[in-house]
Amino acid sequence: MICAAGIDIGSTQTKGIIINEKMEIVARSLTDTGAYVSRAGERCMAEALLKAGLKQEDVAYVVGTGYGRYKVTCGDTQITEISCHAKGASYLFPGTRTVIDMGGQDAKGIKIGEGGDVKDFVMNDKCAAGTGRFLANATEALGLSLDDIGEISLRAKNPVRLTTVCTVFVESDIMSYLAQGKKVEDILGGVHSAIAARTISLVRRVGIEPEATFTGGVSRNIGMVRALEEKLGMKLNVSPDSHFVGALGASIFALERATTQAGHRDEEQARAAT
Amino acid sequence: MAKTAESVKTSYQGQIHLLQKEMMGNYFNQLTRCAEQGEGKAAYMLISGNPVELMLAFDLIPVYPEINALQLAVKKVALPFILKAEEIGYSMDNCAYVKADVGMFLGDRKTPFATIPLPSLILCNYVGCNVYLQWFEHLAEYSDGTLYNLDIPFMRDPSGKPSPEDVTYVVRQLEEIIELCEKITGKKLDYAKLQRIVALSGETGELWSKIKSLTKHVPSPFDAYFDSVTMMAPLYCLRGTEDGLRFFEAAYKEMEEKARLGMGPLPEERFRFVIEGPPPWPYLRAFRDLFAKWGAVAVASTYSTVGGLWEFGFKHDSNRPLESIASHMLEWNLTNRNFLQRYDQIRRYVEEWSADALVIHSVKSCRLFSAGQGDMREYFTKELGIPTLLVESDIEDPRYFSEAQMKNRIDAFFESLEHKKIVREASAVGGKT
Amino acid sequence: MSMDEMVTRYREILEESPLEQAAKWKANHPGSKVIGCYPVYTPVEIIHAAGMLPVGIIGGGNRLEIAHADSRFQSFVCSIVKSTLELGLTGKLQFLDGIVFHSICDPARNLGSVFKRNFPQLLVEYIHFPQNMASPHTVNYLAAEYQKLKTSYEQLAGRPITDENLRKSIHLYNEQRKLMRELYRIRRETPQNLSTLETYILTRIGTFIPPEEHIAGLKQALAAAGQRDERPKDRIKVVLEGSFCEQPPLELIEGLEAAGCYILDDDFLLGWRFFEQDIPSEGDPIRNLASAYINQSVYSGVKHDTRERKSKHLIDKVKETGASAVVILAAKFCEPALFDYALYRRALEKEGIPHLYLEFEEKMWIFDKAKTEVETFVESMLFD
Amino acid sequence: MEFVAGIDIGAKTVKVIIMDGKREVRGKSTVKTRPDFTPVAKEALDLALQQAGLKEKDLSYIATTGFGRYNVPFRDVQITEITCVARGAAFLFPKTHCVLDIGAQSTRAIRIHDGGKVREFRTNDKCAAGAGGFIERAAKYLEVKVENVGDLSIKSDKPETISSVCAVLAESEIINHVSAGATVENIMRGVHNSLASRALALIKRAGLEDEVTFVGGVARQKGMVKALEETLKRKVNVDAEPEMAGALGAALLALRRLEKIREEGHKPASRPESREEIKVA
Ligand SMILES: Nc1ncnc2c1ncn2[C@@H]1O[C@H](COP(=O)(O)OP(=O)(O)O)[C@@H](O)[C@H]1O
Ligand SMILES: Nc1ncnc2c1ncn2[C@@H]1O[C@H](COP(=O)(O)OP(=O)(O)O)[C@@H](O)[C@H]1O
Ligand code: SF4
Ligand code: SF4
Ligand code: SF4
Repeated sequence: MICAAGIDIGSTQTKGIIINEKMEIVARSLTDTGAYVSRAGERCMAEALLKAGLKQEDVAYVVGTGYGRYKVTCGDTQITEISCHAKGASYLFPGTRTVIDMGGQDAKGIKIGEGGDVKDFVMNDKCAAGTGRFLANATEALGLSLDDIGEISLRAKNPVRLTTVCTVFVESDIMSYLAQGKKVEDILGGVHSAIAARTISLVRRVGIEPEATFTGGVSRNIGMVRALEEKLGMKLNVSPDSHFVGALGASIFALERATTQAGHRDEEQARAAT
Repeated sequence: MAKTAESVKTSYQGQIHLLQKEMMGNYFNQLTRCAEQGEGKAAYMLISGNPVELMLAFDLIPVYPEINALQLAVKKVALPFILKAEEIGYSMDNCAYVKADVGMFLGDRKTPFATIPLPSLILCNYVGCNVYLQWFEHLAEYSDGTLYNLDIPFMRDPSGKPSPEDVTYVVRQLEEIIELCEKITGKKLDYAKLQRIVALSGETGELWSKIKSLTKHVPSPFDAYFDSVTMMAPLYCLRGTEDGLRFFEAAYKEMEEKARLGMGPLPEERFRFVIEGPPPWPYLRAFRDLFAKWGAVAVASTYSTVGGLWEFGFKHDSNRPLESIASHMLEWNLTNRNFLQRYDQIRRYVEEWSADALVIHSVKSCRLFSAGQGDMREYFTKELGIPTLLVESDIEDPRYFSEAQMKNRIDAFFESLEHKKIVREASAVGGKT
Repeated sequence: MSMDEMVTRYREILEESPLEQAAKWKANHPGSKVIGCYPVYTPVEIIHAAGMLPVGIIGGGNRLEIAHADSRFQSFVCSIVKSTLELGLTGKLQFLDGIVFHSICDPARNLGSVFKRNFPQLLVEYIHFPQNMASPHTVNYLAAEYQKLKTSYEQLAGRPITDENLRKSIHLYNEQRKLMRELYRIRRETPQNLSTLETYILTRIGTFIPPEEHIAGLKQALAAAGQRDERPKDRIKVVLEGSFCEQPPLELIEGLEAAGCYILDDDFLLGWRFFEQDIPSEGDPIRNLASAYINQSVYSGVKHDTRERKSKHLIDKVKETGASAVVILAAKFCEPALFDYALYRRALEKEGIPHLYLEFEEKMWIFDKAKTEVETFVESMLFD
Repeated sequence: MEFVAGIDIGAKTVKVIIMDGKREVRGKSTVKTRPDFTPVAKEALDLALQQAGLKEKDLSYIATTGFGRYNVPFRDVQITEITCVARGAAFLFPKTHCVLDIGAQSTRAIRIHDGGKVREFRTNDKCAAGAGGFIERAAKYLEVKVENVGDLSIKSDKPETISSVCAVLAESEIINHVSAGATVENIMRGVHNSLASRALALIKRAGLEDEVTFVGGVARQKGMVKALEETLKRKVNVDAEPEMAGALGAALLALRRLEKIREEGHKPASRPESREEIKVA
């Protein structure tokens, strides 16, 4: 059996996926990236192997992706996370034409073709305003946990308006609202709605087609899913594996490489035999 | 998919590179002599569509604050000057070209390449960029120098043609400048000399235009962005001189030879792109390598037309020196043309220079270039279906360059182009068999 | 109507949707046309003389959510450019027949082109305002520019613009500007009787109603202000400078005063009060308009007159009004305003005039930082 | 004896100073800020009163400052943190004419007159982020406690450069340094250097004066003080409890108001000259 792996070292979290020949996921792993980037990749790979009950040699090909893609020590090649998200999303939801990916420091809109090839893409500008980091800072300022904010935000009745979606200054906006006596759910409602608006405006640049898939860590946040859906007026595909889509795409690329390599090997062997 | 050939590095090191170094060295020495020994008088001017011919006719030494700023950035010494300007009240958000130059101007004006002389004339050729007006207004206030605002009506008409009143207005102002220069230098205008200078400019421009059409060859003999900047300095600083003409004769010969031999700046030309926007001077090398890695060559660039647009047929005419200077300023440079004319210029480049893609480098400092480039992207991707990448950094301020982000976008863009190429080639092969 | 009632009503209109007023006007006047005027200055007389309504398109205020325009203009471009485009992209400018832009800065210039591409049915005009004020040839050039505008509007309106009509319009706008000057005079002399917010609202309302109506309103307001007799409070007196194009939110203007300032002069809506003297109505009216721009208009960040320094104008203003400090209130990312600050600061320091530097955005919604800074500034001048 | 309180409701912590009519500090407290400002302020005030052995009714005047200055219903007056910090610093170091305050979210440079009246000031811009919160996040990345950051950074032998203007992007720079094998000491010092150079720019815009006093929680970090001294090319004054300067200034201004109210025109009593005299008894 050929296995292949994708390791997605993101700015915030590192994700790993191992798939088998039939493109079935046999293991997932997730760890914080932290400052020691290559270690995160190694940790992630080791955990995935453990879960799959495999050894490093069992994995025929590894593709590294994400910001730290060149730091994936066991990687055979590197592909940007844009191509990987496209591939992964298209695998999970073959009808996908638009991918909205929200990660720790990036938000992306990707327009894809039938086989998951990238037709066009956009990313937030240099500044990391309005991304997962923004949510994380807001969460911190309110003394809450990331797992809860989505739910809480859904309870907002009068969401506040934020002046800025600057990740750095969201804290002072939140402090101001707290000083004005605003409710936590209304503040969070405002935070989600501001980011949703910004993300949509970003993704609109590539065009939002009817079947859109939401990927990346922020897609685990139900408040954000709802905020996006509401503003877009359409349902989004979200899979329990949405956070792993980049890694999944990478593993699919890895499998493709592994098979062509194996093909080459067979050919060579066949040639050698004659 | 991603080539791991991380190490493809290029830089142009031909004969003209050396010639350029020598000539620019001479030019900067002239500035230093003027500043330190009082040899000659300096006239400050801006790059975009400038009337350098007129200054040369009076033997005034042209000084371009933009070139100062650019050199400071290239030599990686701009930041302290920028910070100095910010200390005295300039904003983070002001054009960093101005800040670097003002920071330098308010000190002893010594730079790693020259000592910059004080101006005898501050000639603000307001060709498009409004920051120009601010910049020279400030320099005039700091130096208490003679400031003349040479107002060039913007090409606001959809036809992109100046009206007769526009031309008259500019010519009248040029005449006023002649009077002013006569006062400053104590010399009368030598009309025949002006004609000779304008004739030299005409020939130089023509050669430049011929050089630029060489990049229509596959492979392109040089990179129309990264290598063009080597030729732009002589074009601006030495236009209208014998030296300048000599430079462009040499350049043309060399490039034509390379085109004939099928040589290009990279071992293999895999992608041809058009690039819009000024370069990130402090990180030019790093930026270039990001493209080189993919075998991507710029075949045309809008930046190389900021000072003048020669490739679409303009030539200085020595029979009508003032009118043709006016026409150059009004009509035949990028900055004085409206944004839609720029779309058109880029579209022509993509078509006539057979490019695969457009790259927009959006710089924070220069809103003249960048404000609205999102709309430009929209036009090229959605209306024309041309693959377009937009990346951001700055022309001068090193604090705005994030290599990791830049690399991510450029890699992803070429990954998708490569995919398209593979599919196209596969179907082409499939079609034949 | 009392002053308070008037201001409250206008404020509601301003906060809700000022442009709807103009759209309503058009609906009530079948066959009429409306021309949008982007800041800073438009020769509205030419539009008015064609029987059309000039309307100030001065951004979208802080209730407009930017959802489309930020894909066209980057994060480092000022708010008004984006909000104006947003208004267009969301169909809120459909009532306009034309719009006019000027060479005030690089983003505004590119915005003109972007409008042209995105709204092909709109007549987009562009005036290149001359920057060589010292040359005798400039008037000819600008008069020709205005003449072109006139021809274009004649076509749009489907009727000629006679000199007679032009003179009438000049006369009318002279009257309107005179009343606004009067309003400013009252506020300057007795700031306790007329707040800056009131002055602003009364001026701003004039950018989207016909001048005749505005004149009537102003007369009423002036009479009401004359009735007031409040006790002056212990506040510092300042001149506000820097908001000639993008306009700060009403809450910010209010907040500045609440923090303890009397604002004696400002440069809000500058283009609508562009002339300190009347424009002569006899002679060639187009030429008069052109010559007024060159010789009679107030200084601003987007005019570069080599004949006299801007910083001198500011210092003179402080001295003439009797203010004790200057608050520079510049629009974030507004290059002209940000550049001017460097010159102003130098001059103010030389003169020993204290100043506070603040940045705003029209889309601002939270004012804590600005308020803290103004409070500190006031504290530093009032407390021992 | 009369007593006043100064309460500073900051982004990170609430600080209280209780002072008597002789300008002696009688009690103080620090409590972490929570989203509900009023009860936190009350809690902190009670702690300080307890230390002073006083009851709330013993207080004649309460001045509040900081982010939540308007959120204390039992205050007599609210004053901005810039005005307060300036007074506090001038009280601690009477010859100072320049104050730098780096708190959790804001950096401020203040030029002052004798006695602490504000002359000119600058606060950090958007996009020039980089205050205490940034250091905390960097510390978290590097897996060190913020209390230890100062001692680590001062040991640096080869500081890394961190040049990005935005705190978010600066974090990516930190990651790059880590993966390039830089030590925690050198990176932390890089962070301090970058904050120091931003502070310098701010100070220069407000006007640099001879004697500089550094206040706010970040002044607790030795490495930051060193970085600042190197950038400014001079020694700077740092108090043992630099984050209290705002509350101290508020208390001083409270007393001043009280005196003004009680005896119009009376001059304030002479100030203690040195730091020793205001130590809690
Ligand atoms: N359980 C969760 N609930 C909500 N949000 C989450 C959760 N886990 C992660 N996130 C969000 O996802 C972001 C990280 O997303 P990811 O796609 O891994 O980014 P990157 O690839 O840049 O590291 C975090 O910043 C956080 O906001
Ligand atoms: N004991 C300490 N050691 C090191 N740094 C500290 C310490 N206490 C506070 N800080 C720093 O000071 C900052 C808080 O400063 P402070 O002046 O209290 O802010 P604020 O007034 O905004 O609440 C924190 O972000 C932290 O970086
Ligand atoms: S805005 Fe652009 S064209 Fe104008 S001075 Fe700056 S860099 Fe040059
Ligand atoms: S606010 Fe300033 S930058 Fe923006 S359009 Fe107006 S003048 Fe131009
Ligand atoms: S500080 Fe905020 S607005 Fe500035 S670049 Fe960073 S995230 Fe963007």
